[in-house]
Amino acid sequence: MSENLSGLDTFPKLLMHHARVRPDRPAIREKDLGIWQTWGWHRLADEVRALANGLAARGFKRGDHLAIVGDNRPRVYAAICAAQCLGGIPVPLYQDAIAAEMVFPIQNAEIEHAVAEDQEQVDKLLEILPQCPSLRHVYFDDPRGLRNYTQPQLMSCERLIEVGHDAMRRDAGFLETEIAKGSGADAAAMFFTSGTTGVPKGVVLTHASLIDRARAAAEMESLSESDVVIAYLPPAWIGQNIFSYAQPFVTGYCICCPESAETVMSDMREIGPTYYFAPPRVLEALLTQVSIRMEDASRLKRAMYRYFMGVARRVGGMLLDGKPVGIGGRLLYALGDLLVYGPLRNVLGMSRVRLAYTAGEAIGPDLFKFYRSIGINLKQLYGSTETSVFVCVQPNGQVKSDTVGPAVKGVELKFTPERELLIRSPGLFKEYYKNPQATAEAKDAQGWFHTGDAGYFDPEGHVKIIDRVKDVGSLADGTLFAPKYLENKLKFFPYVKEAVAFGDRRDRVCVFINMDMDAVGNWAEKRNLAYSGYVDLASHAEVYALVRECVEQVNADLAAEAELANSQIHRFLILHKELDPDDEELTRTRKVRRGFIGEKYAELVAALYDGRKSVHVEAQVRYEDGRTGKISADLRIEDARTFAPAGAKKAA
Amino acid sequence: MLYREAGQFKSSYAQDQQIFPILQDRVGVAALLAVAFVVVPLIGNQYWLQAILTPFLILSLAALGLNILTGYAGQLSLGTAAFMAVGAFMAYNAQLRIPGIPIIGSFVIGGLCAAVVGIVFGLPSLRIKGFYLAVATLACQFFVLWTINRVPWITNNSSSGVITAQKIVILGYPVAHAAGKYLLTLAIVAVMALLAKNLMRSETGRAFMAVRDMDVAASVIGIPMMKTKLLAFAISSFYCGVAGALYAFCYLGTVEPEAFTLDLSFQVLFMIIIGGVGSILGSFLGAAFITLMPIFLNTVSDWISGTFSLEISHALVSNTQAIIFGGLIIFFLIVEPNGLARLWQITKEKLRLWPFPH
Amino acid sequence: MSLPPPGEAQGAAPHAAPGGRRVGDVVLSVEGVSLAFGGVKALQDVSFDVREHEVRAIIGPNGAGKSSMLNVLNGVYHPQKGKIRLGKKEFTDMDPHEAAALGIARTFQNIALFRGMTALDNIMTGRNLKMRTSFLEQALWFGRARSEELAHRRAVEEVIDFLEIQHIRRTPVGRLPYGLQKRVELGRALAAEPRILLLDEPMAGMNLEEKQDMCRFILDVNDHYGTTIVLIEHDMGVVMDISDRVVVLDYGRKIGDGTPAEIRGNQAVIDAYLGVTH
Amino acid sequence: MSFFIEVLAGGLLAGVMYSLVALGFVLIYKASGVFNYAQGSMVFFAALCFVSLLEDGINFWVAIVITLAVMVVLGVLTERIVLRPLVNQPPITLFMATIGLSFVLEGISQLIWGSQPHGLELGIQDVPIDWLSQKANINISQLDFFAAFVAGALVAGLAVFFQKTRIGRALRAVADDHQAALSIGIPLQHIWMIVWAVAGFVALVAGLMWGARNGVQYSLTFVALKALPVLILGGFESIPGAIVGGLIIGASEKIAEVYLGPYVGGGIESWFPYVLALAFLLVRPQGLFGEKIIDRV
Repeated sequence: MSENLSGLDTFPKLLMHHARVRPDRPAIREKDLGIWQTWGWHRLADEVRALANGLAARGFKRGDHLAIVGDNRPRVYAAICAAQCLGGIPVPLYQDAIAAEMVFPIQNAEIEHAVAEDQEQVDKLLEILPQCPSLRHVYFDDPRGLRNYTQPQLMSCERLIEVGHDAMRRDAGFLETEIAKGSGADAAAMFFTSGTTGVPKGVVLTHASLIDRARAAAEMESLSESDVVIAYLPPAWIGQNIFSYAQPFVTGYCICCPESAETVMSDMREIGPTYYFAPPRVLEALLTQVSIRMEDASRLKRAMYRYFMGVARRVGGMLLDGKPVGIGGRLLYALGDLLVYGPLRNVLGMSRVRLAYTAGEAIGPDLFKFYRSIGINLKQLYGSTETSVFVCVQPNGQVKSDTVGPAVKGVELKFTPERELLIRSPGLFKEYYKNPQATAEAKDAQGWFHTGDAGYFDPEGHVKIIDRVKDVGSLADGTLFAPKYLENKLKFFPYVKEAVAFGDRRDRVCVFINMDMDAVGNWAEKRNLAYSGYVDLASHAEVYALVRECVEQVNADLAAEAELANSQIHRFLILHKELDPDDEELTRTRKVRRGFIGEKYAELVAALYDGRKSVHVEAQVRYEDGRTGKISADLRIEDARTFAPAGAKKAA
Repeated sequence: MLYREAGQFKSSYAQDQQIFPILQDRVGVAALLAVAFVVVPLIGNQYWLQAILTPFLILSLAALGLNILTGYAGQLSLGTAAFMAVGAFMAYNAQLRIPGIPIIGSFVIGGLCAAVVGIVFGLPSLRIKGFYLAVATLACQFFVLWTINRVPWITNNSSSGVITAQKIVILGYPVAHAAGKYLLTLAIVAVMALLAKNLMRSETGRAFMAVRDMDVAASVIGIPMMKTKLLAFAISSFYCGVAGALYAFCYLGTVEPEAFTLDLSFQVLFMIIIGGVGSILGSFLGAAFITLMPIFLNTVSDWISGTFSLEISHALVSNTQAIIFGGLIIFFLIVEPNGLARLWQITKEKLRLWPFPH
Repeated sequence: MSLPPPGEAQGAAPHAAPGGRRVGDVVLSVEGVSLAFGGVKALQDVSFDVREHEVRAIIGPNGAGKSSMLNVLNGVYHPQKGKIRLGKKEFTDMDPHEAAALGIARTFQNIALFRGMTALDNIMTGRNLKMRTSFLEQALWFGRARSEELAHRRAVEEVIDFLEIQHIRRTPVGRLPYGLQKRVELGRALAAEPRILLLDEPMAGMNLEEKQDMCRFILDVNDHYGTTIVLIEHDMGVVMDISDRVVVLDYGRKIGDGTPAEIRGNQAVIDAYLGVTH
Repeated sequence: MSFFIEVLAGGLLAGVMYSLVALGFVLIYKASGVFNYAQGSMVFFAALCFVSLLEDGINFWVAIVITLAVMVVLGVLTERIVLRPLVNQPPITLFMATIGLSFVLEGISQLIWGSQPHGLELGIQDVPIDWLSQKANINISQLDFFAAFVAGALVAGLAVFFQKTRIGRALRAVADDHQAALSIGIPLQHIWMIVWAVAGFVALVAGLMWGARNGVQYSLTFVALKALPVLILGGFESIPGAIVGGLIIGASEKIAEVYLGPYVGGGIESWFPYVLALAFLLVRPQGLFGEKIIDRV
């Protein structure tokens, strides 16, 4: 970013700046009525002005909160900025949330004004009116189906804009002064962290923090006004807000809103973004789609695909990292790029992607490497709502599948003895809204934010997140034990569906394994192994061998990591049943409840540690049809090869 | 495979409605035109330009005309050659009788006369459909040739009915060489193809197709049957007429009515069937196929006689050609009833989705 | 077809009693119409009227002459007796495209789309009556023809958006599933911005979900554009739900006419259906 | 007066010949909805085959039988190779296929038997019937008369075939609707083969008659063009239509040629039949014997 943005300490000021210096550069596009309707920065600024004046005329004051619920649409982002112009605080809510989930935020922030995308959202807000007496104005963007709604609270955005124009005619200077009043220290937005545990918390972020982080990352990746982003994740999620609001406002690039959730794929292909974010599950889904579609291809094509993907696995990543590659490899890759990678990037809509991020959960190495090998610069980052996202980012050329990279400029990191990651950064949140106690817990006197994530620095100083602190234990010898980390490593194998690792305060690590019925089933059919069901299949020696390979592969990796070399898996067994939320073995979000399982299957755990070769189980199982039955089986327990930390590389 | 469309998005209906929405296509077409206009005249020899490319272009234009009528408006016609004849002889008369008229002008007049004849013989289409109409258009075929033979004025009293097309002069420059005639034809064909494409992608074209696909529904949404059908005949005949004029002036030179027999009508009909009914591109592909195949067969037979040094009687050659020709047509109809244009379309789709099959 | 600004809300919320919408005076009336094919009497002395903005249903057992009635209304069939009054004009018979010019659009019982064309082009044809440029201008494309074409494209996109068929815009209708074809056909009719919309069994052969969608669309059309709707439908539930008044035909004769409630109580109708649930 | 009768009679007799060819078209169109443009070529093929056999000194009747066999085989092959793969294609496609077929047939026939014209002797002179010319001073060629007679016989035969025989009924059923035909229990393919065989037979007869009249040469293929106006007039699907249409066309054509031709410079028989048929259609679009179709919507 060549231009000087100093003094532009709020988003509205940035907007007006862009409206001046690049009035006709596209600011935001939306696929509507069959084409990409485009707003330049000037147009966007006008929209914002009108909305802001309208809101003010309708009684929206400095410090008020504006609830915004809807999918990615130009108006939604315009509304966010309009609120900020008036010194108000936009509160984006998840558009897929049920009405009840909206009650708390609205009550919590005593919200009077709300902008809703369409009938669906309006209905939700009207539904909770009784619980939210404060909510007095609801503005809707898409009038479809709302013509007969007579509630006094309702008003269309068109109308609001007219009101705004009238107001401007009366007092043209009003808004400029309002914008001028704003300062970086003001709250810029409030994001409610999804309340999986306890009540949601409203994370308050200031203009300064958001702008600082957005700019730091933008400079690091040298984003410019020529970049293009497709906005397809919920605007209420901090990440989407950073990528499609904060960063475009500091760099002046263009964001594109898809026509609908169903058309994201094709819309992305049309737009061809240069800057792309996707959580691992999305990347996973894309890859699966690719594999499935390739299945139907002619034999020749499949062979070609397989061959060149092999080439890509060998040299693709290295080329992307600028590592030396032999001329032969380069030529082959070039050919592959013409025949496979290029077309593939094209159909995925990633031809022009020069920077892609993934984050949120651990990503499987194969998945991660696939995208990099076909020439997409996919990188991991680490951050959270409280930190305005950018804490760690993998710099170009230093990309690894199992770290999140070093700290971004301006961020201080340290680990507590308990290995908890602490952060101090200009991007840190101001407070949890109306929750000083929680704020104090999260942010200590010296301004360190306690992430609750456990990890450590790897040799290159990259941060490696292994688990939540509360789950991290230590082995008898005091070395680190991170069950979730092991379990994830195992789950990255297609044959492993769930894994439960034990070892806290024990001398060594042992695991339960849930094999993936579909994957192993197919595998068995290919080798025409006959089996009657899960239990039977699980008991096959071949299956055990298959799983053992996975376990030993994990051990090999672990041996390479000084910190974790001791948590190599010594013994494992394949459970006689699939872990099931209905049996309270998993949470509804399919997280293993380690403690509960430990108690429920105490017998098996004991067997793992007392060296028995097999153990008899009798268990209640609930079948798909809801009937319950008893099964009794002898589960075999096997040892897995472990590796000496030194010799790890050779053995692996 | 070579299609890389990511990032080619449309932010206005103008972009979205253009003839070649995909960049790669635009580039390809531009290149093709460049070759046709510049490279070919430079490297093409007399024989190719005069005996192959020029007639190919002219017949493409005729096929295009027929395609407008049969492919788009769904009115089967066997009278193409007659419309071409009208164009040829009227253009001749225009040159002959209107002093100082530019050659293009007389081509247009030829086309317009053909259009009038087309409208007259299109009238039955208001009452009858399908093969009845097809046979009706045969009436046109025979009547027109008969008239040309019988009315001395048309052939300027030439006893044999043979006329000799005047020299082509454009802005004072005589166009005598094969290359010149080729370029003239190419220019006219290119422009008229563009006009046809525009027409077919606007209201008129949609009206034609509506009438073709379901005439009752068409009239229910307010499309006037009579106007639409007659317009289709008029436009189609105009194209055939101009093609006929070119046939006379740029290809044959001396023309007799028998140059425009039913066989020619069928030949053009073959072109659109092989090339693809209801496709501008198809008209060209079909014309290429039909004009090039006999040449190909000739070369093959020459090659055979040459290599095996055995005497092949002309009758033998021509008959074998007829058989192979007919056979190929049947073969084509069986393997791809929708014509070469469809084949191209399928290939293109595959290339766009590469490496995926669908 | 820009949507009138909301706020001045009028009409009824879906599936509520259609009281709110202001039903105007008679726009279309049929007087003593009789129609016969050879010996077959399709319609005998049928009379009824249609009021502005209302949803008017024509019901009756199979072969009651419902479709024939519709075909008379837009000039596909010419009745031997009787006349049709449309606004101030009066016809003994008119041609389909005259009817179209007078603002009558319709859909067909067995879909009558142009199978060779894409959904978009099909709907575009619905606007042919609004196109002014000559074919010569169209051939040249630039200037008026182009701007006209693009303007109409936009209008058609509104319809596509309204019917939620963006994803099939470029698909040849021949390849579309039945339900979507019905929608495209409705779109083609809507594109003409008709005053009166004739729907011939718009929900025939649809599954429940598709029916609900179609109901929603019909009501939205009636509500958004204030279009007067005359529909034939077999599904009694649907008819009673969405129509303001119902005409009942049986063997080409009118045997009932009134609000759904009245029709339910009408003995003649009950006899005609003999409790047969359609 | 007698001259007029002579013209009229001549026309009618010629008309019967037209009907003969038209019949071939109708048979196939009726049963398989194919407008078989190759009919003319089949006529040429049959005639050429037969005459060559004769010239090779083969007995007349043997030659007939052999040719008939050839024609049947030809018909069957056509159905199998050309039309079966094209089933369910639009009519125009089938039509085009038959045009292709005509190329093939003409090519083959000339390849085998050469393209030089042959005379064909059926033992009947092309001279006026004496007693007619003496009694009424009307000159009508024996040959024409004989041809007309044969044609008539053939038509009668076909009529019987269609009315009485099981296959004939099946054929009619097919014409009405294919399902019905299937229900009769005769596979469509068989029916179509039979039809093509029959068409081949008709072609043979037409070939003989026309060959005897104008000599066996390439121009024989053009008799198809003569039959087309008959078809639009009589309808593609109506056998009686073909007959009556043929008569009307034949007669009016001759009369027009004789009484109108001189004023416009003659040679009008190339187009007059078409214009006549057209004029007729404009008055009565459904043709002679077709009944009016109201398109239901």
